[in-house]
Amino acid sequence: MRDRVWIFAGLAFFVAALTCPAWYAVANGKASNKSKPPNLELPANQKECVAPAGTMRAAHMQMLIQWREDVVRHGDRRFVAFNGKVYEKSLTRTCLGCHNKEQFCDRCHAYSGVSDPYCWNCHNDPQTVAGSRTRSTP
Amino acid sequence: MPETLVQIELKPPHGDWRDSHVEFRKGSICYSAAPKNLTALGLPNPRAWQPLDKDWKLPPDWKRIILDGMKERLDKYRSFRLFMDICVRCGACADKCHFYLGSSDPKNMPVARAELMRSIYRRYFTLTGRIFGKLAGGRELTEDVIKEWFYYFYQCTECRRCSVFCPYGIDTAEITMMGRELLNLIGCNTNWVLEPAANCFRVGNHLGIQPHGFKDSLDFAADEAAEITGLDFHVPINRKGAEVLFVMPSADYFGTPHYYTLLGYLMLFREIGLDYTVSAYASEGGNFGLFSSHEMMKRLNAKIYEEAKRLGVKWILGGECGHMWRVLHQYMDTMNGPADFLGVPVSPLTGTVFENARSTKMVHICEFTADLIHHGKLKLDPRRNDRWIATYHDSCNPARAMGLLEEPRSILRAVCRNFHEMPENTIREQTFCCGSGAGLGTDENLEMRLRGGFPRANAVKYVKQKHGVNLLTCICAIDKATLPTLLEYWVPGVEVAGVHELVGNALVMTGEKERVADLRGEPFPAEAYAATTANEAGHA
Amino acid sequence: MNALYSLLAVLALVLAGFACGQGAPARMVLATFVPYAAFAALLIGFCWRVARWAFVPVPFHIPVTCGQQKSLVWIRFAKIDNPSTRWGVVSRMAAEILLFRSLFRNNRARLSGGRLILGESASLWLCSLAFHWTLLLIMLRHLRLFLEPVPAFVNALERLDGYFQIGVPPLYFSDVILVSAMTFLLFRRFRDPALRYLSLFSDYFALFLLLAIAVTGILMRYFTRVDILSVKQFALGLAAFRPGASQALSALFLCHLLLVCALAAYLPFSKLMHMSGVFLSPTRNLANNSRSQRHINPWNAPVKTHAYVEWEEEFRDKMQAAGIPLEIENETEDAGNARTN
Amino acid sequence: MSVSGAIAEIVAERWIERTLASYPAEAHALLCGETDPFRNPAGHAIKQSLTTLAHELLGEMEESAIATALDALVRLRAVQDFRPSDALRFIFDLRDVVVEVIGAPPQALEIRIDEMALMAFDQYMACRDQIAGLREKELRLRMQCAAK
Repeated sequence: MRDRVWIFAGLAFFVAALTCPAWYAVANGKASNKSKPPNLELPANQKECVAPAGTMRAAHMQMLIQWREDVVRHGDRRFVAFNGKVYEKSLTRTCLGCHNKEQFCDRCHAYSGVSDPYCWNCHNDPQTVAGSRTRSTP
Repeated sequence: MPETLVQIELKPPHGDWRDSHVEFRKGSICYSAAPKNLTALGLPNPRAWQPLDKDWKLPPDWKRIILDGMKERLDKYRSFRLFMDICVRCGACADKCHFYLGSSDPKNMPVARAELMRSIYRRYFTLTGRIFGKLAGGRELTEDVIKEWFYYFYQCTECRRCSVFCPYGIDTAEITMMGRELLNLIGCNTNWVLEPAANCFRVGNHLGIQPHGFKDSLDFAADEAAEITGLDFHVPINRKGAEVLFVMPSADYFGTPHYYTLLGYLMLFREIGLDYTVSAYASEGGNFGLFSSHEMMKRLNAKIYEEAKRLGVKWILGGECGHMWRVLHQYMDTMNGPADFLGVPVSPLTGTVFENARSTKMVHICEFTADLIHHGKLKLDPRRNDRWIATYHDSCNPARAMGLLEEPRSILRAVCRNFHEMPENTIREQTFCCGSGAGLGTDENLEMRLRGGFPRANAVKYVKQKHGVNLLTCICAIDKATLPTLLEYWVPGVEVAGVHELVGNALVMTGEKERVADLRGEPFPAEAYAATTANEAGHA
Repeated sequence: MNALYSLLAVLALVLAGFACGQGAPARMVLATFVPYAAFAALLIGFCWRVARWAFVPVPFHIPVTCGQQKSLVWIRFAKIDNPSTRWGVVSRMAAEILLFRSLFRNNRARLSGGRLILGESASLWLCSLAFHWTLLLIMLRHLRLFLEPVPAFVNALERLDGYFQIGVPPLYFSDVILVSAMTFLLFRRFRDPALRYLSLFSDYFALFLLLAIAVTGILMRYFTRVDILSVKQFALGLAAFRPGASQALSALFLCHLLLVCALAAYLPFSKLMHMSGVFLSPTRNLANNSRSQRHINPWNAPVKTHAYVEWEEEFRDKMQAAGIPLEIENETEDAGNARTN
Repeated sequence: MSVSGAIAEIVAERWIERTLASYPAEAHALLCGETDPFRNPAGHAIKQSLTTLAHELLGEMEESAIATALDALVRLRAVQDFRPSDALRFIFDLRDVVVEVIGAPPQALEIRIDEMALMAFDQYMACRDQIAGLREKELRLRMQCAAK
């Protein structure tokens, strides 16, 4: 008899845990906004990327790894895109030349819960670096 | 000329376990209960029949009775409903059953035994089973299923070893108990369970020994104890106002080697001057109701508290017994309590308050004696047991329903000098059953018992070869009754004794005469005898 | 046979998932209606099952004790394996649920040179433990799709799981462990004749279904790729009760979704309820204190007993002759006989 | 008889296999696989006995060793669910095993197998007699108690 309290408390906990996404959405308010993908800042100077947007979304990490292999191991820096355009295989210069790390990469990564990729172990974000450099050298 | 005279018959693959077919063979089944015993207990469908018969003379609406009975029990016992629901058939229990190890019959795997019941549960009590039937693991309830239940539920000793290994604690004993209750509803019971139950109910003990016979037995024991020690013994019966009511399994006063244990008790009580009484009304601690139904258990158990109240004792002491203690420890207070007319047990010699028996007010004799020995209240001469090289068999129920593991061991270490444990995975909570408990310990079932007792005997054989063990001590009346037979077959040369028999041997009583022989009448080893005499001299 | 049927059942589900991925109306049904129906079945079914157990009383106090009881103060007792208090029970249950204590007993673990050596039978314990823990980890990791913003612990788990950053996207160890453990459990059922003999349709079905879910998930992550933004959008939409399936969701994803829904809906009707049942098991969740505290049976059945008075009536003469004291003396007989004490 | 220990080993192994096949397939994994003598007492007894017997038959033929090993096995099979013929069939299986391993058995071995079969028959009967005796003894004890 007395154990029913415990059983139903446990059951309530389980149900709460199972339905947590709904509660979370309510608690964080404005569910309508939250369910939309983050507002990504697209480059102002370019209309298209090195591959179609769908491919880039799903497989940009593999492309970046491929680029790294080509450049570091084989010294191959030339990338011919799907539309025939030629790009330099470079995260800092090509990707970050157009995209803003904070407004583009990080936002989307945070949204989809992908923890920091190890790109930034070696690479600098040119914009932050540029900013700090201007400050440090008057 | 045939190729082979006896056609080679390869074991047929068992295929689907749901195809129920059992071949009953003499020697490995218990016979049905005599109608007079059913009548005496008011149980349904008394009739003359045998499991070997083709027609079991079930009542016409037996199927409805079984299903109604199942429904009732599913609503009354959470254990039953839960254990029907949550088994995942991981197989951890499979090789834990002594009957499976001894017989290799796959339906003796605990999970398979339970599936015999579960398949019916699924078919008639679950949504998926009702819709999908066989695909959902269900099967139709037929007379063959009933026969199979009878065969396999009277082939489980409710020892609970499998439950120790189950990740969900599924206890096959619970399922067996339910199975037997259901079989009882349609009058399928065994005589070895019901006759003792009927006797216990009417007369007070399982052989139906009447009060005067009971007194004779105890007087005889008292005389024998007197002869051994040269002191006077008197066993009080139904004495009002005693401090302690002593309840023992009835085998202790008519079975051998139980009888030597009784001598041990009597000598212990005489030596410490315990103010006790035994009762002719509650003259049986062992509870054959446990092997039949919860109701029967309660009916038989009720006598103990009723008698304690009538006699006005302060608390109750219980003798060495296995299933008896399962009932006393886990069921008695719930069924027939509260025992508020009794006091919390206190050892009159050491002043130890038995806090663990605060509510039930019933203490196990091993707890009591271990406490006495620990406080040095007994003068013991372990050399008197030098003829024995002992091992200790944890009786299932004290081990797995109470956890009474160290008390008997501490007694044994004090009263004998040669003590060796059996291998680790055959003792304590992993102890192997004797294969004869729960109402299977009858001679007609001997072959099944020999199979079931094989794993235990195997461990005994090991210590016999390794350490020369020649005595198996235990604290269960069924063990004492059935293990001598099993050991005679499997490990000849090992005897069986109760722990208190060795206590009785080692106990140096105040003013006792020179003891030359142990309780069995065997002379003490010469060296020990000399030492005892010297002790005696010093004592005087 | 059981194995074959259950494999077919799971394959049918997989095919249905792919088929649904093709047509727009089917996609709509699968993405909007099915998840809610399955989730409702899970919630209601689960609660119903647990409530059914909860409303059945525990009439008797029947713990299985696996160690020394608490009796005399000078005897060390097994606090966890034979608990005497509520906290002892909590530890016993924790060991049972978190570490599969009872299953571990199965092993012949021994200490050799300071190292714990496990026998071969450890595989069942080890694999089930690995399987259950990684399953939990994987489910928690999926929260990143259902919660916005993503809680820090979910990110931490993800980092931990892909700690060695093998490959891109980083290989989750939980995926590897889960699939291998499940494969082992499945093969065990096939290989061991005793288990094969016992296994039912539902035993294989649960394994095949989970395996199919794992495989579709792994395919999506490492091989065919999926647009994680649309997936998250979809998941958040479900959580906020505004379902909608974007065209970017692949057929494989819908297949994964259907399998998960099937599992959720199936769970309350299956042996998978052991996840809640284990908490309720009366042989484990009761303290071994039945002699020090009275356990109440709510329906304590009234029974016909053989009262002392009736008994004495029956054996009066014999008792008198044997000199056993009587409760009610025959006035004609010598009353002193019974009052010797 | 000059057969190397290695051959006796192989014979024993195959013999064990054949004998275990007389048990239900479901119990097979346990009987063969589990090595702990206390978790698998029956399998252990079968393996031990047959190994000893194979070595003795192909080697020294020491009577006491054979008697002990045979007793352990026959004692077990006498209580298990076998017809008498099935219970002792394992001995005759040895002939097939030997043929498989070393070709046609020498006359001496044939005689030894027959000899062992007769020994086993004696022991089987002794076991069954003992069971009958034990049953009678239990019954007598029960009657005695009841009479008391």
